[in-house]
Amino acid sequence: MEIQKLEAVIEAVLFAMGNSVEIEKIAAVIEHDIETTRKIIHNMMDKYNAQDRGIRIIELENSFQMCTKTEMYEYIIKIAKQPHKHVLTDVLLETLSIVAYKQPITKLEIEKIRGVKCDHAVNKLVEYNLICEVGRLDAPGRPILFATTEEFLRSFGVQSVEELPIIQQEKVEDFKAEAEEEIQLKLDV
Amino acid sequence: MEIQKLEAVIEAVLFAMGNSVEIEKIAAVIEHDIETTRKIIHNMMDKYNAQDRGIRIIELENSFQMCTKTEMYEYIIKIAKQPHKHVLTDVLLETLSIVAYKQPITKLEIEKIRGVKCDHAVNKLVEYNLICEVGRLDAPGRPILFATTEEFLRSFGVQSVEELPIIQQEKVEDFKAEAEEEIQLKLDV
Amino acid sequence: MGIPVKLQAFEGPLDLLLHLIEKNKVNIYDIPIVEITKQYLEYIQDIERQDLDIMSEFLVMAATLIDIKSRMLLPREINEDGEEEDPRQELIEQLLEYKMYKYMSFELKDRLVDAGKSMYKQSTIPAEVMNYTEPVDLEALLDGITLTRLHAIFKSIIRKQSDRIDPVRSKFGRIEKEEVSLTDKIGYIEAYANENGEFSFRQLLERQCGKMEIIVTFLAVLELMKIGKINISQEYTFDDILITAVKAA
Repeated sequence: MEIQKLEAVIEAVLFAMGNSVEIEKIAAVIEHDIETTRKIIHNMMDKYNAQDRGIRIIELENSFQMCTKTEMYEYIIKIAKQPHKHVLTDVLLETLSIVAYKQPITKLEIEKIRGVKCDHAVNKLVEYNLICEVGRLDAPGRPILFATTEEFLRSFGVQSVEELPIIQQEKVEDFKAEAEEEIQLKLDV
Repeated sequence: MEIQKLEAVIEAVLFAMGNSVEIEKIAAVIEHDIETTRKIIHNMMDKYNAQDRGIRIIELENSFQMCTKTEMYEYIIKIAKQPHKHVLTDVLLETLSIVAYKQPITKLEIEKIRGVKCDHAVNKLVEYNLICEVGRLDAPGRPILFATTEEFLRSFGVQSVEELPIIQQEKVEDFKAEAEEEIQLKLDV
Repeated sequence: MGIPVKLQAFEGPLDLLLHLIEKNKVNIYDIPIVEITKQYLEYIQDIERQDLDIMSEFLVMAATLIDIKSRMLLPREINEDGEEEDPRQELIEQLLEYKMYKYMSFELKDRLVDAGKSMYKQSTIPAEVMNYTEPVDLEALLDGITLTRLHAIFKSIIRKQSDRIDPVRSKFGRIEKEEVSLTDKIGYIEAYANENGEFSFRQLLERQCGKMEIIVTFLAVLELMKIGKINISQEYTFDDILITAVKAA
């Protein structure tokens, strides 16, 4: 093997192993004696010193390991700590509006209205402190009741949930009648 | 920061993270816009092509990840354990290719193409993290829609689903010609 | 499970059909329906006592083939474009599509093997650093979301919910058991006939309430005639029917 190929193999091996690798093992892979192997690796270590490299090879007793350069620490922390973006998705908004207008409400009731599971959305809203548990329904299984929080009121600038624009029962009936009419019209065509 | 320093940071970040890293995050760390960041990484990818490098950077949708070059496999496997691989049966592969080319797709649509139930295959593929639920179809019963995952792209070595191999028109023509010939033979008998 | 088709590396109808086509060495554009149907049914007989699910799927395919076969015997249907419709077309298209995906799955398999040769590295960043999340900034989170918007969302959900109600099925009442039994009616007419000796069928019907009662009464009369308890006579067509009780000898 050419020297470049040998270096490539060593780089790949150190990368894939992650931990420290004994020089005997590396030597066996590239089919060279230990001294030659060590020389090749030392030469590689010099190359890694270049400005455009973020990783390096360190020597530990008779092993070698690949790791990042110490001066890269601040950047790595920066990327790892990048905030997971919080967004109110449509699903979250829908769930929130149901809780707001139907509170106190159980998960099951929310699911009945939305037609799909809502565990994730409810958990997220609790995490965001927009809704919270307010007790349990006196029904089989004693399901948890959810309601909006003070934080919610503050965020929307209302004093109490009574201030929320109300959907009257008649309004709901209207929607039903409307929907039925629309379908009837379609059937008539 | 100079360009060399930026490259070093990106190399360190990709190395330390191990997993795929979204371009937005990388851009935020090096404090450049996404387009510039992408250009820098693409340029780095060319450099990694060099003879003496054993690692490379791959692109997956909008993320980048560091891994070894495939031709290094035979050397690494001498000392590294074979990473656990799921066995993909023909049935799983067929189902997967239907999802890959028709995504997002419902179970029912897959069944229509394959002519048989596909629950087991779909569940397995979800378990292997090769496909996942991506929403629901706005149709009666609100059936779940499935699409391929990043793990799928990684496992099959493609950058994005747009990059999947396409069946060439000549191939289709070949199929036809072949069959026609067979019929001709039959007629001659 | 030992299902023969499973052993041959395929699982179901389209695979099976492909296999049969290959065996026959014919173009799928010219499926010899009769031959394939025959082989197909042989297959089904082989796996008769096996998995019911697979069985029923096979039957669907067999039924489709027979449907196509019988439609081939009828004059060709003409579609809107004035073209003759080949009943095989749908199946052929389905098969072609399937054949393509099957082919692509082999292409993908090669890539899988190739890409599997890349090795990845575990993250070396401590979990507590990775799991760090910034506290939620509610103001930013709720940016642009007003009460009016929330209200509008709720309204649309309620509307969607009522859309989900099936206007036809939701109006269906309960199915109730009709309380008219044939045995009871036979007993009733027999008693009526013995009491009156001779009476009009029309008068008998007028005493019944509801469609079901009338039908059961008619059935009871037929039954009584059959077992020889009554005789009937009618002078003209559409005239009233006269029922006479047969006096026990």
